[in-house]
Amino acid sequence: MRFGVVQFPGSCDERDALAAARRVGDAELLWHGDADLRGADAVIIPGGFSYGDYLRVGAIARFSPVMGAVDRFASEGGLVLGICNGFQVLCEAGLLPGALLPNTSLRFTCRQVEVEVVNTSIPWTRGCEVGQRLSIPAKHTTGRYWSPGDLGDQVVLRYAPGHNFNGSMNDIAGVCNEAGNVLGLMPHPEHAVDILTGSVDGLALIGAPA
Amino acid sequence: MVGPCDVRVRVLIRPKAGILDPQGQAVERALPALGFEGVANVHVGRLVELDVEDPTQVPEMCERLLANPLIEDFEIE
Amino acid sequence: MVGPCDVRVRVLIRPKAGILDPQGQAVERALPALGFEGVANVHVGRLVELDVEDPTQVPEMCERLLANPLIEDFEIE
Amino acid sequence: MTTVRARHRELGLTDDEFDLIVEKLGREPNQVELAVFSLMWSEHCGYKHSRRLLKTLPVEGSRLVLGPGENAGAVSVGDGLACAFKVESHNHPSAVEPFQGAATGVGGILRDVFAIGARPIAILDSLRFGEPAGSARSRYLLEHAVAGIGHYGNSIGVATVGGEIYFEAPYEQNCLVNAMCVGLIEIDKLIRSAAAGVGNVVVLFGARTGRDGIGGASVLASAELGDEDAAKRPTVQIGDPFEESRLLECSLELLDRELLVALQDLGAAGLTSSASEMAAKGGVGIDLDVRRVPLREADMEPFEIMISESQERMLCVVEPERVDDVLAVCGRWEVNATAIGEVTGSGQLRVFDGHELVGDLPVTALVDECPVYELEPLEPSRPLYPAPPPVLDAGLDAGGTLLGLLGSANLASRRWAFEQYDCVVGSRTVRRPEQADAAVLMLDAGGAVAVSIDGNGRRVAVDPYRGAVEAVLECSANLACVGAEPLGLTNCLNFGNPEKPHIAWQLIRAVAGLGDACRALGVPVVGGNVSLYNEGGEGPIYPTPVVGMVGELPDPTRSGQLGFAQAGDAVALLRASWGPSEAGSELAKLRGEPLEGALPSADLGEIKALHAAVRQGVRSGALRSAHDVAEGGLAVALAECCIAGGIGARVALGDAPLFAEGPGAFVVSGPREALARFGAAAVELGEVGGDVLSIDGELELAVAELARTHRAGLAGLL
Ligand SMILES: Nc1ncnc2c1ncn2[C@@H]1O[C@H](COP(=O)(O)OP(=O)(O)O)[C@@H](O)[C@H]1O
Ligand SMILES: [Mg+2]
Repeated sequence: MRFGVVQFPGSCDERDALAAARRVGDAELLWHGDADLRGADAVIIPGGFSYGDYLRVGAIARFSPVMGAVDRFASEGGLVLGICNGFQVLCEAGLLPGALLPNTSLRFTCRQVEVEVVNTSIPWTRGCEVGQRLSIPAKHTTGRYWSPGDLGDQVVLRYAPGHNFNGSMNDIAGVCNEAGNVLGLMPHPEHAVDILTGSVDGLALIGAPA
Repeated sequence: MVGPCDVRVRVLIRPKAGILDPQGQAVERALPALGFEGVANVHVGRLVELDVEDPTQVPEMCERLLANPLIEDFEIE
Repeated sequence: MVGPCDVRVRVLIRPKAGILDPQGQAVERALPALGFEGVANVHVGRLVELDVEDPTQVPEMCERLLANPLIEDFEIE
Repeated sequence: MTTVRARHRELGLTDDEFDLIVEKLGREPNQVELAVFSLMWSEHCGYKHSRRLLKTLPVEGSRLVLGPGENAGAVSVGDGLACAFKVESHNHPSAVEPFQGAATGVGGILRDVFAIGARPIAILDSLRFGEPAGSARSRYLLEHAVAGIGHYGNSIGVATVGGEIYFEAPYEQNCLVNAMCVGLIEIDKLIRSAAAGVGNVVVLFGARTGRDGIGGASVLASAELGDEDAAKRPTVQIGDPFEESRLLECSLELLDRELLVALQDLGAAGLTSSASEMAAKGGVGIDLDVRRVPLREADMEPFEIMISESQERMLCVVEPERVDDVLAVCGRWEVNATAIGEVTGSGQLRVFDGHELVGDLPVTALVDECPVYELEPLEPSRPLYPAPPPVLDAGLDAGGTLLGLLGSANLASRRWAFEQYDCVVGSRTVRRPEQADAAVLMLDAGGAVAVSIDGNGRRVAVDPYRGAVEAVLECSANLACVGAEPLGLTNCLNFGNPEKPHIAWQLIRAVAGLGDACRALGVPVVGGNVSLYNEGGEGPIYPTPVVGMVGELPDPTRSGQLGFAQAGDAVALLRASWGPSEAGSELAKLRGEPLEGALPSADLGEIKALHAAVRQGVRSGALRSAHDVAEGGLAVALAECCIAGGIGARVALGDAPLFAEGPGAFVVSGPREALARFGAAAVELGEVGGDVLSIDGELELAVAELARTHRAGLAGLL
């Protein structure tokens, strides 16, 4: 299994995502300026503050050359995982439904949260049980998920009761596209791959396709 | 950088009605504490101002970049 | 909540001239790469709209809450 | 002539200093030269009142890699790796505009660390404000400074893993915002800031130059803040973490490809201090053409370009044949880079505006010949500071007093603040805030570093010498609690106006305490920063030496934690030369007692041995929890162990006082037989278990209530 981890100017968690992916397969960084996924089997759009979060989160990064390639890759069924800022970029790019709005607190919040897996039928969650709880850190200012209309089983992850600190609609923490090959979530599974740093639950997601 | 025929364009971007606007609410809550009464319907949005050679580009620029039509309305002046 | 005699006020808040505007700068640098040519002097600010009973209070509201006079200018419409 | 003299006073130079400049130049300085001198000879850059004192601090250590004099210090952490770190203040800018002041403070200390080639892995912040209750200004400063630190650190992807906040009335007008950065670098990749190689090219890269912070170094950092603050406001510097994140990656790639001869950040006094310090360290000259500097605003005058404090800029020296490669790397990171000058053999800093020479300054005069002043200390005969207002009824019983302390501004949980910081990015954070007394960051090759920052100004105000000693001991104790051994120390000396005899006395006594404590522990001072003239209308701040310490532990899986871990474990007090008193304690403060009495004296040798014993106990696993007894005394320490562990304890303290404070004691827990091995140093207090903290049967409080009070304290004040 070969992961490509996209690096935008202002990405923060790309090295962490790279290291996490290397626990379950090969991985390399993909430069935002190259419209080339270098043969990756799965692409991770990492967290951070691409283009400083300026103008609107994910708004500028989504136009970078690499995203054109990601778009084609996804439309051909390629596996894509967007984490935090990566989730925001995928929503801006129209690869995922909905949008992410400022936390109701209007504050950046970094907290270990519990999320519940509600859809295990997609490649990224096939290693999980329905209702399984994962302990994963979340850290963002703009994580309040909103989407018009009902998403049905495109909702993949929900914050466990009491863990939805950003005000997301229906406690939604992660959603997929209709085909199920593209997943976006606000919590950071790449920061839950080592018991020394708090949890290994993130491997259940990142390791699933491998 | 600024060409002779450039036009200054102002784009106002607002949160769509019906979507929670915590920034507006925060301002609305803070004002009375400062002694400002009788304020309502506060909304906070973005202001983008730019010089463009070709103003006909601007609507598309708004649709694709400056605003997110799913959650925001925009107005060009 | 909205009294009969309320006025809708629009406040435009901009980074002060001469003070760094990282957002405007980043957007301006990014635009050509995104296929938007011929754009210059991009500045990103905030838009605050509110209903007020007494519009004469608005300048003080801006000074004290809506804008940060150290680094921002505001314009009331 | 008279106009020039008027001008030099505006710029903060005395008449004598001006005459000295005329003497060094052999003529009157022109405007550019006067501006440059006024900054290089300011307190902030010239260390006019602290240089002699700093020389007394110990800088030797078996692990020392880089001592004071470079942008950051460094100690060896094995495998050819060094840990670089430094703490720096941004007090006055934060008092003027807390969000940007704190944000740019973080940006500045990050640049100091990557200026020597290290990749930043952690940030810590040390903050001081007036009492939040009843002061809207203090709450405003707190909220915006914390938001600013988070904004910058989070956006650039460096974990903010620790810090401290104290609230005391003397900081009301003059808050303190100190930021520490820790980085990692392979020792053979370290780069210095000494310019070298006549004919080499000087390249400025990063943000364009605007009028930010013009006069900042001499006005903001060397003058007391008064009512004329407003006049300083147009010069507020705005931080751009997005620019800095590209600048950081770009700088590290330039070093990785070995394209640079020397590297230096632009901090206080901008190009002026960077260029002259690079030249001075290399014993060379530098020619600069200000016309080539990319500007954000047209029509800037040469002197403005030279002293601008625009953020996110670096200066490097490059061999001519490598300039194109350097510009290419910068281009890839979308970082502006421009050749603006060259290294010369002249020993002069020469400033050109195109072809016109607009300034010609001897580098040694600028950097090494700044006048240094003798302090004239006078010990005050009575307390310099008014007693704090009483807020806690002295008649309260032990339980009520404990809750009062736990919920007080200084002791309440800092969760409200640290949750606004990303503490996990980098995948190294083994101990986060509130899990242990020090943050622990693991290293790729195994092993880990631990970091802590501390400094209690009120105790230093009571006794500058012992208060400063305690700050060092507190950091060392925090490291011991996670199993780490101290390797090096950085410090920031935040004091009032040193020209006042009582302040001079505080400064001298505190630095003496710092030095003695470091010598006793065998920990070198690898760098730091000095911030003087911290005074507002109501007088000076508490004397506040902030100490940051870095240590190492061999096995991160054995990192200590502060919370009680297991029902049935024995609870013990480990102490050496512990003679706590209520002088300068949190209890005394809450009861409104004057800042009088003596802090307990400490036998540094015994305490060093105690720290080693705790460290060994944690490393061996004998101690399942360890927490030092500090603010609030033994009762508060026990409560914190219960809250962090989510479990109660039943203890009897015997003659140990509940709330008195002093160095040299730890609350630890573990298997009874394991604790026995600590011999006479250990006094068994009781046992972990249940959901109540019970002390001598006289104090019985549910852990849930302790936790609620502790958690609500700070959030409740905001
Ligand atoms: N309190 C102190 N203790 C030890 N070293 C200090 C202290 N204050 C300043 N220094 C050292 O003096 C040198 C100059 O400090 P500074 O001007 O703050 O450097 P920079 O401009 O790079 O921030 C640095 O090497 C710094 O470590
Ligand atoms: Mg420096």
